[in-house]
Amino acid sequence: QDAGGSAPDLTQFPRNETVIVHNPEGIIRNPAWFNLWAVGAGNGTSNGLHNLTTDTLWFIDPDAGIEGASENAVYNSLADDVWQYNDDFTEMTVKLKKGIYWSDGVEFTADDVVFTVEKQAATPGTPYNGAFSAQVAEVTAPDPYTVHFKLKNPNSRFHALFSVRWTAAWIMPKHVYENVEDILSYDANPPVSIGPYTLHSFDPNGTWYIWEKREDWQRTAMGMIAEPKPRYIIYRNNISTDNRLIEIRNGNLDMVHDLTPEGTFSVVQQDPQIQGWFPGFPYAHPDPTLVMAIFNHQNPKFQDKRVRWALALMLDARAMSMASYRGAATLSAISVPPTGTHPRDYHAPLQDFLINYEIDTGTSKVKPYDPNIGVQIADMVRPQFGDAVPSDETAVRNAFGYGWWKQNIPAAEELLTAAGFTKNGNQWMMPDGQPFTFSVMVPQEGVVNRLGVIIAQTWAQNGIGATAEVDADTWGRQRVGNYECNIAWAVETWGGHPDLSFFMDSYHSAYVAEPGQSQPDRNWMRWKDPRLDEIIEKIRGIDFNDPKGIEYGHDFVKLHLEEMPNIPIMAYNVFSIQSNRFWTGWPNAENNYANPVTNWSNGRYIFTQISPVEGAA
Amino acid sequence: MFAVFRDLIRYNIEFTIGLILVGIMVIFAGLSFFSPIDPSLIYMAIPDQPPSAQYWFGTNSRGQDLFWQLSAAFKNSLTFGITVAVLSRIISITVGLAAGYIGGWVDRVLMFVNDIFVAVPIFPILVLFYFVLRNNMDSFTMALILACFGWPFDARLIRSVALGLKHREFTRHAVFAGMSTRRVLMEEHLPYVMPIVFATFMNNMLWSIGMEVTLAVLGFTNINNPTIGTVLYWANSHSAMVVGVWWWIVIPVILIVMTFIGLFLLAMSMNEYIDPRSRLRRMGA
Amino acid sequence: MTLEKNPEILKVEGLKAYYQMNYFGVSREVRAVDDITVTMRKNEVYGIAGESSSGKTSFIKVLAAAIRPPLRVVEGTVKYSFSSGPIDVAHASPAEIEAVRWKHLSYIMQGSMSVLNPVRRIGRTFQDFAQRPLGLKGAAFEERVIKHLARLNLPPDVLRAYPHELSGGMRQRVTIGLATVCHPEFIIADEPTTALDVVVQKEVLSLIRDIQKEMGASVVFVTHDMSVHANVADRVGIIYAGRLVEEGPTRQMFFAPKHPYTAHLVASLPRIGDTQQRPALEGRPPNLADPPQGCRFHPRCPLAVDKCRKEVPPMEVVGPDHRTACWRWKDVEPLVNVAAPAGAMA
Amino acid sequence: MTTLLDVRNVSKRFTMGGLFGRKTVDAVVDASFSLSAENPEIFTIIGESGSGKTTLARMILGLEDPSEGEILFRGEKVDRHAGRAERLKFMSHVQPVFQNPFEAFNPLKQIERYLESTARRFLDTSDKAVIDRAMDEALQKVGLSLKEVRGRFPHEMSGGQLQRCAIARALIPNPPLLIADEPVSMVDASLRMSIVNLLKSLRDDLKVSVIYITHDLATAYYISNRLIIMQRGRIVEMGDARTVLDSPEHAYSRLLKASVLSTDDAGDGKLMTDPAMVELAGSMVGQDGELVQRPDGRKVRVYA
Amino acid sequence: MRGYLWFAGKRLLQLLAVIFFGVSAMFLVTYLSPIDPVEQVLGRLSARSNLSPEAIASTRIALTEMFGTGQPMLQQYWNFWTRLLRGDLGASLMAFPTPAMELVMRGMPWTLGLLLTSTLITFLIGNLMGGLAGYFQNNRFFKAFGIVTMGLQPIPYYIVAFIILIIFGFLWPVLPISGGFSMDVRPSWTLPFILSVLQHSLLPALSLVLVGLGGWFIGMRALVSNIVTEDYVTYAELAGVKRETIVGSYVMRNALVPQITALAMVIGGVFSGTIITEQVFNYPGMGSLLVDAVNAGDYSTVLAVCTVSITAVATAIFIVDLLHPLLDPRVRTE
Ligand SMILES: Nc1ncnc2c1ncn2[C@@H]1O[C@H](COP(=O)(O)OP(=O)(O)OP(=O)(O)O)[C@@H](O)[C@H]1O
Ligand SMILES: Nc1ncnc2c1ncn2[C@@H]1O[C@H](COP(=O)(O)OP(=O)(O)OP(=O)(O)O)[C@@H](O)[C@H]1O
Ligand SMILES: [Mg+2]
Ligand SMILES: [Mg+2]
Repeated sequence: QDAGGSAPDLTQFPRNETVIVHNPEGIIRNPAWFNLWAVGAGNGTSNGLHNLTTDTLWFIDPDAGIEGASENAVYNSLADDVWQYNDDFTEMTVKLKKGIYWSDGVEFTADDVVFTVEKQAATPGTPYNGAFSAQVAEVTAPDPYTVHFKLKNPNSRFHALFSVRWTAAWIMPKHVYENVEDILSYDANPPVSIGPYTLHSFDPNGTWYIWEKREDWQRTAMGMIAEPKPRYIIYRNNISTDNRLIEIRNGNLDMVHDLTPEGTFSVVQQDPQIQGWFPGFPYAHPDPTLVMAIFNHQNPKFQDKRVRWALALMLDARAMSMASYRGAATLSAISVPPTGTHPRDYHAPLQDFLINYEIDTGTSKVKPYDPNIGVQIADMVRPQFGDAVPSDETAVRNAFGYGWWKQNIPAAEELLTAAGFTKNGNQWMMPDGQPFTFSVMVPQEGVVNRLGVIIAQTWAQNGIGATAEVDADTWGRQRVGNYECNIAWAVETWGGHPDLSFFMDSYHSAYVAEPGQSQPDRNWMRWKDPRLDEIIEKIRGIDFNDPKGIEYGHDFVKLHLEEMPNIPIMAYNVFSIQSNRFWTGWPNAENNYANPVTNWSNGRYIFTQISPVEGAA
Repeated sequence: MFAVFRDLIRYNIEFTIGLILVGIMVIFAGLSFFSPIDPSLIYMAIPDQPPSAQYWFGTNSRGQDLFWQLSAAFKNSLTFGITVAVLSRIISITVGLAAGYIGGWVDRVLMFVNDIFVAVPIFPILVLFYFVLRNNMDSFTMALILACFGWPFDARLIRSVALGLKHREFTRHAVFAGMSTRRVLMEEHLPYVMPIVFATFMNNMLWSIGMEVTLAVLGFTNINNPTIGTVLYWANSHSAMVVGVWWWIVIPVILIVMTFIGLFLLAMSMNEYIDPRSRLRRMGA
Repeated sequence: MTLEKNPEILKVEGLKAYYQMNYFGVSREVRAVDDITVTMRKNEVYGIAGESSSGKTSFIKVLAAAIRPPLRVVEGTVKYSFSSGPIDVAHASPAEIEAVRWKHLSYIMQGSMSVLNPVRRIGRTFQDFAQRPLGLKGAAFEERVIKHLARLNLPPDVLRAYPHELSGGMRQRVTIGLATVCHPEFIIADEPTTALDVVVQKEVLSLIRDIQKEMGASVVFVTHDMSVHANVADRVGIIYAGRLVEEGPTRQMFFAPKHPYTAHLVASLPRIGDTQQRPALEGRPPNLADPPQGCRFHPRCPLAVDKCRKEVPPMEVVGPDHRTACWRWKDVEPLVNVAAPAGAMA
Repeated sequence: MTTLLDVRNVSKRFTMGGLFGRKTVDAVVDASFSLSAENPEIFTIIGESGSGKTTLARMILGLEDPSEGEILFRGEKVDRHAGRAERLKFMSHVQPVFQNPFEAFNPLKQIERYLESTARRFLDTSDKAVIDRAMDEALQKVGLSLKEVRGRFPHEMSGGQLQRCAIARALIPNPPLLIADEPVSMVDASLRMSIVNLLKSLRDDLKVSVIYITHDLATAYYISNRLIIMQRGRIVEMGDARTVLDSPEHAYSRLLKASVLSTDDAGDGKLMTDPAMVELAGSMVGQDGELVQRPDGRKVRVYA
Repeated sequence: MRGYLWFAGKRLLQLLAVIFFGVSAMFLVTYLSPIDPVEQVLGRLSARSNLSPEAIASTRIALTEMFGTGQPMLQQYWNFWTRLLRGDLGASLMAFPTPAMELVMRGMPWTLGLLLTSTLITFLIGNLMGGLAGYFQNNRFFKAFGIVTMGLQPIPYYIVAFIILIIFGFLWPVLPISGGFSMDVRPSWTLPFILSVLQHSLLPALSLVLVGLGGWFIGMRALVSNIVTEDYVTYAELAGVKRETIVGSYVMRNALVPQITALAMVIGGVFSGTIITEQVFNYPGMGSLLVDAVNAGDYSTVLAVCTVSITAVATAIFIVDLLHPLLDPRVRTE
């Protein structure tokens, strides 16, 4: 069909020069604000601003990274090399690239980095104020292309602050901000860019932004990797799901961040030019976040690990996969997401361990793991999707996961009985004689919501008084521990790199808050274990790239299995799709050079790899 | 009474159709009491089955038999809508008639309160209640809140009619016939506003059900409680229309349209019954 | 009087108009107009009198083609012969009736207090009613209306007033103005002066009379007030229980009635100075849903004989223009207190 | 002698109008009269259309507050805002017949409700048979019957029928004071006489005082004891009915009498009034003047 | 005139009181809301970057200080009114430190433009058809129209909007389906911009009109069915007054007063009414602002929207009350 007449009417922006990207942020409330260094200014970030105009020292891709330009998914961006620590991790030195210029022609130097750190350390309300003021003792620029950090305490992961997974500490243009009195009320319109694009125009209502390639794009870190192809990049946000579907088919979008599973299945079937991450089912891209059932360990109901295991064994992986993703889930039985390079580092090596893993229910010993769940799910969806469903075993594993616990109600009941629970009719009673009931908090929408509903239902069908409770503010509630069981994720990783400190460091018992108090990110279950602290401290003592990191990671996985503090279920799969109508060369499972999710800043490398379709526009 | 009913059916095809439509819907919603399956359970049937002999209304993508799902949803939503409409009708009729008839400071105070309720935006309040009550925010609580906000529009409308009635001679006549204020309002003035009451009853039901749908679509209700709103919420979050599971949306829409056309026809014919003069008008066809 | 020579403008034949209700469990038939035959002539004022609820308004509604359910014309014809052509309004199509309304046939409804749109200025109402039939616009129209209002003793200001700002008498005059401004050939008026005080009543009546004379129109008007008929009508028809019982030239009706009911009506009219009770009719008006057999007046008639109870008396011509429906019309005497001036019986 | 009703220097002014131009209407100006409790009488009010008769009646009924002056019924102020019990007591003593019968009944409701409610409330009974009997009796007095009225809606009745229903209703509580606002305007002469006679017998037999508002000078002459004549809000003449009507003194009163149509010259079409009289009466509108007592007991408004 | 001013003055006092109580009620509501704006900001911040627990804790302190959300309620209430009286509604908490009013004013023209026009169109068509249907009760066309609108009205708005989106955005893509104007025009008072705005508002407006008709229709029909039996209507009919005049100036004109009051209330209430429209058509406006603000715990913005909305509704009613004597000449301003 013809796109004539439907928005955007892009006479000025020929499609062979323009890429249109969907930004999942809602309406941008402060559209004319481009200062990224004021927290909560309500501005857009993944509207192209942080994707195209910012930069920092390193990028770590959630997927493999572009071959040749990255190593172990790590890109040196403004930095010329990887981080250099001293032996006790109290100092870090960085070499910077030369020949990089801000879009207003000023050269980027070590002074900008020093300014970034010092200014934010001194200004409460900037995003890295807490991080810098707590950690950095001194930052200096021995020469214009070297930065030297002295830290207050040893920290082997300090470079993470300057390593982009989604965002990181973006470097400020010193020559702009040093003249601003109060940087928190400075809107930076138009922004000075250190990326290959500058602002062309934007919607005063905050729903689209147009960026134009810099003349001197070569003088940017990204330009030094390869030329970004599109002359214009348009970011559009706040487009409802149905709207997105129509717009991508009408040719008014090239990249969609996310869709419903059903929407994706239908659009890829109807439009051969549209692709997902996997060439066939399940199409979705697995995010380096792991969706799980999180128990509140400060609630007496969940303090016995046998109860937690019992709850895990009651679940039916196939039902969860079907209900949440219609089968398009990538399962994980262990506390590491089955994404990026993790299957290589964790899932595959631990497969045998899992197959032989045995638990003692108190009555019997069972081997709960089922390595064939993926195949079963593939078989379940094959009637509907036919050839689109892979049949090759490796492909099935990559797409559907390495396996999960087999639903085992008798074992679960034995565990509960061992924990002192009794069954009264079809209702389990706690040792204190009260019925075992709790609410399962689920977010308002999306697959996680669907997942939570089926989980609660499965438990309820097995005599647990679990009810799904939908809440708009799950984030706030999990932070203050105001929930019993929560379907969310407490694990996030770099994705492309095996290091687990991204989430694990915050699991240290020193950070566990008192009930009712605010818990810092990720250890939402408030799990405390001296053995865990020990692993965390060991990881802190080694370098990011130290091979021992994987070993300690395995230790963590095993400890987690023993305790089952939360039930890992599946990767947070995102239905990112791209259209090959005007542009091709998008990343996918076979050519997994980048994460296709549009709001993560790493996605910027995609623009160097795509090319316009001949004669399409 | 029976004769009235018989004549309504005999002479008023609208009444008959309306009665049949509403009757069907009442029976349909009532069936949910005999539902063989718990409508909140998912994956109890094969998903995405189009309507068939086995599944009259098909199944949805959550593996629910839509017949029973919708039966429960209509029971809940209609009960909800009727609760809101009845409660807010009671308030708006009382306030409207009293303010119009009694006048003076009673009128001023009532209209002052009325204005506040009209002016205060309901959406943030509903969301707040939702945030505070969370699981305890059942549909009855929500109905109470909506009822509190559903009356002022209509109260004003009714008041403006009542103001005119106040000065009519028959009102004074009724007073001298010893009728109490309550009787004057309920028996003399109420019939006059009945057409408005019927009209606003439906509008109010639609408004409250629509409000429920909006809140559900935005996720500010308990989406596991089957209602028209949550049915649509789920259909939408499964892209039902796009994917071709049209029956998930089309059937509830047909049912709700049937319900309200039925109510509309009933209201129309009831107006005729209440106002003997308009009966005559239609006889002049 | 040479009324016979005037051509007929309205011929009502065997008119039966009933209220028929059968709805919501109630069924009822009220024979409000039961077999009336009458003719009216050009340039004539015809007064219709009768007891309350005898069917005057109902009859007039049929004449005015204001037949709405539950009123139905069951039988008979109501033929007008207007300058534009003949029309039977009891059976004509709405469009045909529309064509003669106001231009040829106008109607002053009972209860003229509420016939004016409360939110419309009188001037606009005039435009609504008269602009089309008159075919005038703008200033010419306004001039015509103002002139007409002046005839009715109404100042031009009235055009800018709302109905509620006018007194009852003024409103009544406005209604008359509305009905006459187009110079219709036939004017129907239902109790046009009932709500007015005697001073205004007289004024209004003389207006109607004057306008009628001036335009050469025919007027039918209803009132139960015999003294009004006495002074305005050329002929008077008496309706009793849905039937025309007597009609004749006004003078004859008053001084030589040929129906006991007419005699009664005339005699019971109170006058200033009365201190004694006048002879009032015994009994109550008949219920039209269930009228008496034979002559409907017989239960109350002093002259009633057996025949009256069984047979319906036919209309008999008893003099020039004078007809009556009474078996015993020859025995009817004017009742007491009616002083007939000399020569009236001639 | 105790007074039943005492109207003291009562005036009523209405304000009306839109956004800007507002008008005031003096509906009643400084009206005073009283009725005695011992000698029930028929007190007639005659006057122009719009001269304030209905307004005066309304104020007596406590439906409208006087702008000035006060009205006492049996020594107590008639107060629109009095408590319900007091108002009910008042209503059981004073009953109205409203002027426009088409307006006096709710068109959506059956007529008998009004009668029934009156009977129930003021006869203080809920016995169906008693109520029905009371209703039927009252209707019979005005030439109707319960059978005819039962189940009927106002639009199914003729004007006269409605008017009679209204009178019947007012009679049910046997009130000592009846305020009848043009109660017979829509009935024919014969029926009118019987209703007027009914009023008369109420006075004579049941000691009911009646305020009788009418345009009909003949019945006024026939039954009333005293009358007042009003012109544009003001009482212009007041006194014994026959004295006044036999020889009216005020110009308007004379015009009124002269305007009464007679049947004496039926068919002659004489409708002229002496223009000079009209002029003279008209010239007095709006003038203040003063009510002056005449030797024959009447009061007449004279102008300076 | 003096009486009228007196009435207007009293009414004005009532207006002010309504605004005061309404806004205070909303203040209480927002105060009671358990959502903490600081946590919302922190949530967004920590989701995107890898911040240590210490860093998050110190940011929390800084934000609480900046937002002033830690103060006792009466203090906040006092601050709120003193600021409001100076015309300042405070800084938005989700777009700190941008004034909340700026966010409101950005959405307002769109919301007002879309809703005022569609409400007026709906009002006109709905009342016209309702009036006609009430007058010509046996007319087939109006009966059918009534059933169609009554059939449309109960369809949840979301579905109607969605179907319009599919029809005009996909099956027959003739109209833009998202945004307030197209990307290659700049906001200005130029023809291309205005045309673009009109073009973009067509679908949202159409959806609003379609679902809004029924309410007015049925309301007007009910009012009219009372009026057609009045004598003045009958009389005008008997006089052969043109049907249009009877329907318009006799029947509907008399039914208009309550409908205009309702219109005032609806027009005043448009501010919160378009959440779904804005979502489906990606249209700028205040509805989604309110949802976002509530979700983000941005109480300044919630209060700013509420204050504007309350003031608008109360003022609209006030104006209609003042105009009442004009609309209905019989009204007396006692
Ligand atoms: N709409 C109606 N439905 C049923 N009966 C009616 C209706 N209108 C009038 N009637 C009855 O028809 C009879 C004649 O009524 P009509 O109004 O013609 O009397 P009328 O002679 O004009 O009396 P009046 O002088 O009191 O106005 C009465 O018995 C009345 O009750
Ligand atoms: N509620 C009111 N508001 C404003 N003016 C009124 C009101 N009621 C009466 N008036 C005016 O007061 C004056 C007296 O009216 P009232 O009804 O008392 O006259 P009336 O003597 O009963 O006349 P009629 O013989 O026509 O019944 C009239 O000019 C009338 O317009
Ligand atoms: Mg009549
Ligand atoms: Mg009067």
